[in-house]
This record gives sequence, C-alpha cells and structure tokens, in this order.
Amino acid sequence: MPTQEEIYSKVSATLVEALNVDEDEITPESTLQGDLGAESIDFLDIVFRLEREFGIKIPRGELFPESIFQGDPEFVQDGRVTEKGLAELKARMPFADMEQFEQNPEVSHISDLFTVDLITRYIQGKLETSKN
Amino acid sequence: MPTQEEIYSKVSATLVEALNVDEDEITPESTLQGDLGAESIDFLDIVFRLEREFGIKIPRGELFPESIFQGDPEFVQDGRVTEKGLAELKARMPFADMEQFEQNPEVSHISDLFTVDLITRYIQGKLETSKN
Amino acid sequence: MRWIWIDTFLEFHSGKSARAVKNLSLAEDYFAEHFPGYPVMPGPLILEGLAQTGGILVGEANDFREKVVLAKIPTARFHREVLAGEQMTYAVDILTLRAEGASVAGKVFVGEELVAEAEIFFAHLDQARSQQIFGDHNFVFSGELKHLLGLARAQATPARSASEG
Amino acid sequence: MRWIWIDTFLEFHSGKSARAVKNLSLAEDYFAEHFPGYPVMPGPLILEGLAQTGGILVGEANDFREKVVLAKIPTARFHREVLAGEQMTYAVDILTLRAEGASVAGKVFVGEELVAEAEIFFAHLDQARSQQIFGDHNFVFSGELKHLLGLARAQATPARSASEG
Repeated sequence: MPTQEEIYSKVSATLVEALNVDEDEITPESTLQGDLGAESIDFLDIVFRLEREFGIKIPRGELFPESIFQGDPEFVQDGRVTEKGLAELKARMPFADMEQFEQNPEVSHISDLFTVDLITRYIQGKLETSKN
Repeated sequence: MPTQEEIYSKVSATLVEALNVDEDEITPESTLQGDLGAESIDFLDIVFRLEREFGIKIPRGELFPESIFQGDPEFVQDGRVTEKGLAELKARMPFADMEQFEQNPEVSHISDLFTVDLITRYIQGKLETSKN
Repeated sequence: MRWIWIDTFLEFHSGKSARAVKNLSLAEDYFAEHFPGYPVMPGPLILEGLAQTGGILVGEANDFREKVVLAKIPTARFHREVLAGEQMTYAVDILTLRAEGASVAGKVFVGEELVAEAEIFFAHLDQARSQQIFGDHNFVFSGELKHLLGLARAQATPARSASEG
Repeated sequence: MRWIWIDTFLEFHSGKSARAVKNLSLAEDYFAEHFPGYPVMPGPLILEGLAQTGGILVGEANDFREKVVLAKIPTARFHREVLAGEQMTYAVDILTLRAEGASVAGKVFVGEELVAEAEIFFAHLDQARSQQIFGDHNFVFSGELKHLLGLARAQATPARSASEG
C-alpha cells in the first residue's frame, strides 16, 4: 500500500502527462478545470491513465460524476445547492472535501471540488478497499 | 537553490512530458535512449523543456554533445574509446559518471552515459554556476 | 481527393490490435505541393492514417454502434520523413477500451524501421460535447474504411484468420 | 487537392506570434467522405493548419534559411468538432526558437470559442536525421505559404504593421 505522498506524486505525474502542464503548476489544492485547464475530454484521459498507473478499475461516473443533479429542484434552487443536494453530493463523492463549498454552495463552484487532492483521496480509498 | 532531490523530481517530470513515459519507469539510473526510448528529436525537446523549467540557458551540444569523436583514431580504436578519448569525454562532460563506462569503454555504450542522474547533475552544476 | 489514408488491412484482431498498409504514391495530389521536388508525406496525414486504423479497431469492438471521434493526441513523434515510393505499415494496439471512449498506441514502420509513433485518444461522439443529434445513422463508419475491413475479412484464409472479431 | 490549410494571415509578429484564418468550405474535397452528411474537418488537418502557421513563423525568423520540419506534437486536444461553414482562427506563439529547432503553442478558435490546441515542435531539416542533400533550394518555403505571408505584408497599412519582421 503506497503512502499518501507516493499516491500524490503519481497522481501529479499523471496530470503532467494528461494535461501537458508543468509539475510546478500542480499543488494539492489545484483545481483541474480552473487551475490546470482540464477540458471534458481530459477527464476521461485522466481516468484511463489512473487505471493503468494504479492497476485499478474506476467505474464510469465514480470519480468524475457526469451530471449529479439533472436540474432537479430538490437539489438545486436559485443556482445554489440545497441541503438535500449537499447530502447527495457527499453520498456520491465521499472523497470530496466539501468544507469550503458548503459555505457558499453555488452550482457554478462545483467544479472547484475537483482538485488534485480529491483524486489522491479517491485513489487512496480505492486502494484500501481493494486490499481488504 | 533547489536541493538535488527537487532537481531530480523536476527533471523526472520533464521527462514524463517529453517522452510520454510513466513516472514509474524513471529511476536515477535510467538511460534516456535504452530505458526511456528517447530518439534524436527528443533530446532537443528535453533541452527546451529544461530551459523553461529551470530558467537556464543550455548551449548547443553542452548537455548532449552531438558528435564527440568524429571518427578520430586518436579517440577511438577498434570500436573502443582510447585513454585520450576518455580524457576528452571527461572534459566535455564533467557531469557524467564515467566509472562503469571506463571498465568497458565501447563506443556503442556511450549512449548509456546519458541517464536521468546525468541530467540532474548537469542542472545542479548549472544552477550553482549561475548563482555565483 | 479521397479521404482514406490506409490501403489495406494486414491483420485485424478484434478489440486488440490491427495492422494496415499505406502506400505512398506520387499520384497523390498533395505531393505536388509538399514539397516541390521533395515529396514527403505530411506528419498530420500520417496521424490521420493511424487514427483511421485505430478508429475502425475501436469502432468494430463496439459493433460500430458508437460514433468514434478523435479527441486527443497525447504525443506524436516523427522520427524521419517518409517519401513517395515508400510503403508504411501502421501497427495499432488498444490500450484502453471502455463505453465512454478508448485509447490506442500506434507505431508506423517502413520495413523494420520505426518512422513515427503516436498515442491517440478517441471519445464516443455522444460522450463528446457535440450538441448534434443524428439518430441511428453512423456516418463515421458508413464509408470506405468499413468496406476495407470487410475486404480483409473476406480475403482471410482460413475464414476469419485475419479477423478474430 | 491543394496542400495549403490556411487562407490568410491576420497578424504576423516576426519571431513571436502569428494569427491566420482558415475557412471551412463544403467545396473542399475531403468533406464528401469525412463524413457523408456530417462535414467535419479532420483533427489532423487542423494540426496541419497550425503547423503551417507555426512553420512559417519559425521559418521567417531565420529568413527562410532553414528547412523547417514537423518533428513532434507533444500534445494535441480537440475540444469540439468544427464543421463546414465555420471559420477558424489559428493563433500561434513561439515558445522556444533556436538554431537547432523551435517549439510553438497553438490555439484554434471559432469566434471566441477554443476548439483545439496543440504544442508543436519543429526541427531544422539539417538537424534532423534526413540523409538527403538538397543544396540551397528551400523547397519547404517555395510555395503558397510564403506567398501568403508576402500578401499579408503587402496589405499591411501602415507599411509593416501586420509584420514586425
């Protein structure tokens, strides 16, 4: 079982390959879209590379859910995620760090949840599960 | 002044970008051609990326000399590098680790001198010089 | 000009790999301009040939149900120029094949010599951001490419040896 | 078919950057096959347009003394398909320019929308492994491309404003 640091380092190298960014630009807090310029096609590329790199299976939508709320008014009201929506997000992405998002849960900020750290935590959980 | 470890880590990330190899495949001893599959065009790409990454100038032929011996019989005899040739190599590439090569100095093994470690040592020397 | 950059399949292993041939002929139009007196196949056209070989490999694996589009080329390297009169072999292996898309590794040889290589990443059109709606007609595989594959299968002796699909 | 994939230069800053236009016209042959009923510009052809914009930028910086060849595409990404009837703008910046070769970063827009991007790496032919000997004739820049650049310069008002070279 690799340490968190080792996982982070591999995730970081994977992003260098997939996004053609310099390693310098990558920090644990970097957001994939905003900071590292990932576009929709890149998310699939990242999933493929993580699978190869870590020898794991990442089911569709598990790491990067494609459309969580589908405009459902129970989950989103006036461009903000409701309490119920937040609970749904946490259930779907237990590996996400929601603390900051919860303080201002605008739908348009959801993409900021997808950080390098989020991938690292997801992989760590995945490796722990597969070990048991 | 970054530590040797920091330099190695950046060199490694640069090679991931330039050669599209996984970080896993890279060790300090990896040879660029034999182990990492670098082809002639890649050497120039690596030089460009190192310059950008470290903010240094790498004069042509300094890190990767293009043709050291030019078939000169003083330097090469029967496919082996002569004493004089070894001295020339050391003068041209003070950052190379020649120890293993000297034990069996076949010309065809010269490419094995070009390892990830060699680049790291070269950059380290370069950064020290520019600091003074 | 036709838009088909492979001439025939040498091998086709469904869901795994394929090898195709591309002959470079001075009768091809673009050689007149690229370059006058020095007929070199443009690198991007070599990539198109690899993408066609890989695209049909990926498409066939899904029985041509998905519209396969080129989404990304993580790296392409051209080791030397290829000239009219030479014959290239495209060798493509599937790296990852999933419902959402696929990636392949391609190598291009002239004889034994590696002249170019690229990794190519395909998305399925419905997964890409295209807003278009086309119904069931699969325009991507309606043409010459699919015909070539049929030809390879028909020629295979014993039956299906050139195609395990 | 002609092998010229840019139509006109909008800007040309010697040794630095260039912007060129490519109109996608249904009169272009390849649209008949790529794809029937869905005329999409093939991704590799978009790369060729970027490489032509970048190649002439790099070539001009050396006064066309060097033969510039496409050696490597470290990454290319296609964000959406581009269709006949659209107009693309190629925006290319030089990243590194040296005696041995050069690298450029290119972005492709339709209006304000980024539709593709690529990094492209050029070697100078004498630096590449080509064994050919051609003398002084620079076949790479003998054609339409150089003419287009001349046109851009001639049209520039006041003189040289479209070209700082």
